[in-house]
Amino acid sequence: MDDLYREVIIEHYKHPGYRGHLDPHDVQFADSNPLCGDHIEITLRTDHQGHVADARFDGRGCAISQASADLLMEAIIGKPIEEIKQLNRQDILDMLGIDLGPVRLKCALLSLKVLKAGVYGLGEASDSLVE
Amino acid sequence: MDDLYREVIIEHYKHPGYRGHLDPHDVQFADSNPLCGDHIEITLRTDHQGHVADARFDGRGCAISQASADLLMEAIIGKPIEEIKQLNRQDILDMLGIDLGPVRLKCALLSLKVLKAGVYGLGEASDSLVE
Amino acid sequence: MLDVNEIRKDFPIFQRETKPGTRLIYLDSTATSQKPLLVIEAMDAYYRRSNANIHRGVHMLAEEATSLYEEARVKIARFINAPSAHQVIYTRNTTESINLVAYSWARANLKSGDLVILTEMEHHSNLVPWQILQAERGIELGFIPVTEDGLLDLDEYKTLLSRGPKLVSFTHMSNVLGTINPAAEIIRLAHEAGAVTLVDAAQSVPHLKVDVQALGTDFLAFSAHKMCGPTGIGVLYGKMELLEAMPPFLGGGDMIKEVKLRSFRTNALPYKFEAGTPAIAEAVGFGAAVDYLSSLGMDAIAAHEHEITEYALERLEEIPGVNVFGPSAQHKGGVAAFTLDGVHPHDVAQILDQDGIAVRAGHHCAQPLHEKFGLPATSRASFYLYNTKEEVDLLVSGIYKVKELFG
Amino acid sequence: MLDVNEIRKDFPIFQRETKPGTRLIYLDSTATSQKPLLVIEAMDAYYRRSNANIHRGVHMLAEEATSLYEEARVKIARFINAPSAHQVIYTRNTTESINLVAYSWARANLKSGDLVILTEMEHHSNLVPWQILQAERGIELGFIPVTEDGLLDLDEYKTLLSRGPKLVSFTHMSNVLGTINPAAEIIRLAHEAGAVTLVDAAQSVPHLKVDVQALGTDFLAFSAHKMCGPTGIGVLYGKMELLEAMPPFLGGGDMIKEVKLRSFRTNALPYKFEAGTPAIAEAVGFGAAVDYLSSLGMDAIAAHEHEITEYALERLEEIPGVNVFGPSAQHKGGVAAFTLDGVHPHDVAQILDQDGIAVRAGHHCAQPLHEKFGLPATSRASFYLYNTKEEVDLLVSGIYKVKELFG
Ligand SMILES: Cc1ncc(COP(=O)(O)O)c(C=O)c1O
Ligand SMILES: Cc1ncc(COP(=O)(O)O)c(C=O)c1O
Repeated sequence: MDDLYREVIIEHYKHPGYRGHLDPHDVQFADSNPLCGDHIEITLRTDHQGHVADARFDGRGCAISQASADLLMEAIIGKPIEEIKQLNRQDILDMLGIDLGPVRLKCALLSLKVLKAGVYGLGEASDSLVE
Repeated sequence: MDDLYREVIIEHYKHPGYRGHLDPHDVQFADSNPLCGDHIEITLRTDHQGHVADARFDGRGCAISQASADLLMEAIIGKPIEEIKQLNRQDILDMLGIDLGPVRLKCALLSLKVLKAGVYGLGEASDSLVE
Repeated sequence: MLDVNEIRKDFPIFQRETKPGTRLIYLDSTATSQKPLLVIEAMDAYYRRSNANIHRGVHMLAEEATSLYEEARVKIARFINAPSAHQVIYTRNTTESINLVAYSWARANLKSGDLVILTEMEHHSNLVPWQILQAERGIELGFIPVTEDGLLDLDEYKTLLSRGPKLVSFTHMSNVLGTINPAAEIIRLAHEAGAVTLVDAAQSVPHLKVDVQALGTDFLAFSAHKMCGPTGIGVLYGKMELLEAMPPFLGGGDMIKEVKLRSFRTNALPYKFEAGTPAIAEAVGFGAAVDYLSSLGMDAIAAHEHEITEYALERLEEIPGVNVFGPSAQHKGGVAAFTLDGVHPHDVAQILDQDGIAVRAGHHCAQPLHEKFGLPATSRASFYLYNTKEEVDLLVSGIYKVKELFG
Repeated sequence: MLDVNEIRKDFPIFQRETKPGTRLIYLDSTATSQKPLLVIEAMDAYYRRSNANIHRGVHMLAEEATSLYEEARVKIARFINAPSAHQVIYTRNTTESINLVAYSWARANLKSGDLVILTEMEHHSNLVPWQILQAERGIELGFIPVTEDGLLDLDEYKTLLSRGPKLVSFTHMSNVLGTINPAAEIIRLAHEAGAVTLVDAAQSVPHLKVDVQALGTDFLAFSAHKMCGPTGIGVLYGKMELLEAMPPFLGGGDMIKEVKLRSFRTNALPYKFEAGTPAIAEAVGFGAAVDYLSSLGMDAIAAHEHEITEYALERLEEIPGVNVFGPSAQHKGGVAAFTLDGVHPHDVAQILDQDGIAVRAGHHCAQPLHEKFGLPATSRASFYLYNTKEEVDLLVSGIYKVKELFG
């Protein structure tokens, strides 16, 4: 029907492949966007080579935030942690295949912010992680 | 040359007839307009019928403030005090024969404000006296 | 009745298409209203012909600018039936007006333990200034609860009043529930209890006939941008004796009568509270906005909005999965905040936007109220003098499209 | 060099006649500047096409408005070479910017007995906020004296610095004397003494290339309306670590990250200090003004003003009975405050006005400075990018007319 809600987004929102919580895990982090109540938790397991062995997200929020979390999990499994640290805003937009205004961008980037705060082992997730 | 500085104003400014200070006096009051530094003092003597027997102003300031003070003194001599209490902004504008914007109006009305505060025996001169 | 088709022609923005062939359906006036041409042109003409700094200026432009600035104040004073234009203080917006009371009146009058009564439906602008004071001074905050159907619980209010509050500060109309609170009664009860009152009229002055003398309130705050006027200007109205007794807030040019190196004397009202070069062009625009609203009549505007709102509530409630918050149309201004089951309000708003329908999604600066209802966010459609039933129909079809997409 | 004849065409007000056959000679830009068409049109277009409330809005207009508002901030940050746009806080004007520092930074950092250094040539906006704090907190005020020729006495400044001040707050350029103070040196010395610095740049940012990083100042304040921009908006620039440590000032929407009934968390910079709906159209206009000035080049503007000022001082000083205040053209921006023996400054201004020549008369919000020179008031002609030598000539003939009338 329209550009922003491409089928892929609705699909990943309605039928996420990576929703869940890994226990045990090597990395865990959660944050929310108080403005719209989006909330994302991410758990990861790494292998002995420093690659992501498995990853899951959990949370609630809008289609953009949840679909981008699901797409992000899909993308990082098998990748080296060092590579994940390099991911940026454009990578997320490429996965979603859309352009977003400033407000929705926050929704789209929440999962990346949570992921990076987790792999860097930070105490707090900051917007500067995804700039 | 131009409307606002009618000859009468320049004349009364340059050659005031009622500049001075009466001693003894029955009424004395002074006030200034801090915005432009205009300052007016008025002294009056009344006769036993409650008329103004004599009046003088002293002070410094712009032509409008000084000329209107001089014109005002001229106008009140011989008048009953009760009549002076009725004088208002329009009376001053009529004496000056001009129309004034809000800033210069303050200059023109300073002497009336001082006069009324004096004859009412007030502690402070308020703008509401000349509204 | 309003001739809405004629009114729409007064607003240039309605000629806009959001994309080729899609016209703008603006349902976000509670956030900010659109501006009629005469308001835009009043400011334009000010800058093209009369622009100068005001007061103290002797030249022609300065006098013109001063007159325009002060005439607007007189218009606004009449619009709310203030006894005198000296009681109309220009601020940036409702928020600054409330902060002015919090910084000047409240810091001079409230001490640790003093009770300030607010409500659970307040906008952040009428919460945070008091929370700052709570942290700084130790004042106490009490909240009139909101009932399930979105009304203030006046019994609880009376209980709070028995604790001897110093201030009751409340919204005249909720920007989320749309609830029009019984302001006159709240004020009367507050005064009986010896409290001062502040009305957040950000949503009422634009939509209803508000008469400060009939209300009897001590303070009242509103913003131009929500009532067809420009951004950057608002008003604090106050009772003369309160305003006169209050210490100054911002210090600087214009608010003084006299300045020495180490001391100053304050100017008369309203200038005492207007430090520095004010929003002059904006005051001119505000005056034009008030003229515009007055020419149409606030009662006619309110009646039109009521009709649209009734219709909208009816149509929205027919949609399966839609829940509208707040009271029935009878107690409500032109606001419909709603949720759609299974779809996040942001997604609703964004999908509607693709058909040119502008609604807002989020907590609308009333987070505690949303929390009370267990929601992080709602979508909100709001109506003003230029909205039509046809636009409500388009909103409804838009929501059906959203349902289909997420079906 | 500027092509002033072309520039004048950018300003619609110069087509105005003050009365039939008399064109406007505007020599009052120090009070407020005139506005080029592109600034007026940027705001006009904003209201006609993009008007919406910003942030948190999902619909197209809200996103357009947000982008326009934030792009303007980036332009302004570049204009003063701020490291980041987050350090550019929108306020109403210079006055509010200074008050923001006084309410937030100073109340969190100054206690009784702490010394704040100002100068004798300050505008009331940089005096009264500190006098309020003096009365409230018992801070002490010290003043850098002004010498007979209108310069700051830097030896006395060093003596004051030895008393360990907490803040040095001073005007970059005097709006009466025109003196351009050696800001970088004043700041360097203040920092050596451990003080924080605030530059009142109301008169410098419009007229000179100002680089906050080269200056090294902690805070800097200016107003749009004096630099071809609209009324109702100004800026406070601050160093990141100071702004971040400061408590909020006004409370309300937008300045928060999260609000509960009894507590809130503040938002990131710059929003922490921008409570409520801001001056959105005005920000757009401010951005356009900065584009306009940048396109001409601040160095070219300063050079043009210098030339006019030199010429004006020369011509004015030839007139018997005229005394111009302040330093020689070398240390001076485009301001000529003067007296004419035997004629009150108000009369001078008013008679000039009758020939369409707009100058200001009064104490120009610098009463202590006037008192120091033993004057209640001066007349002031000031020059900006659109003024010409021919206008100076008309001013001079106007003053001769005044002399004749009062002769
Ligand atoms: C040196 C100086 N500081 C501060 C101000 C105050 O500016 P505003 O009135 O825009 O707040 C002015 C303007 O007159 C000024 O010239
Ligand atoms: C009820 C209410 N109060 C206060 C405000 C704040 O108004 P402003 O942002 O103009 O200060 C609003 C606007 O959103 C509102 O709806």
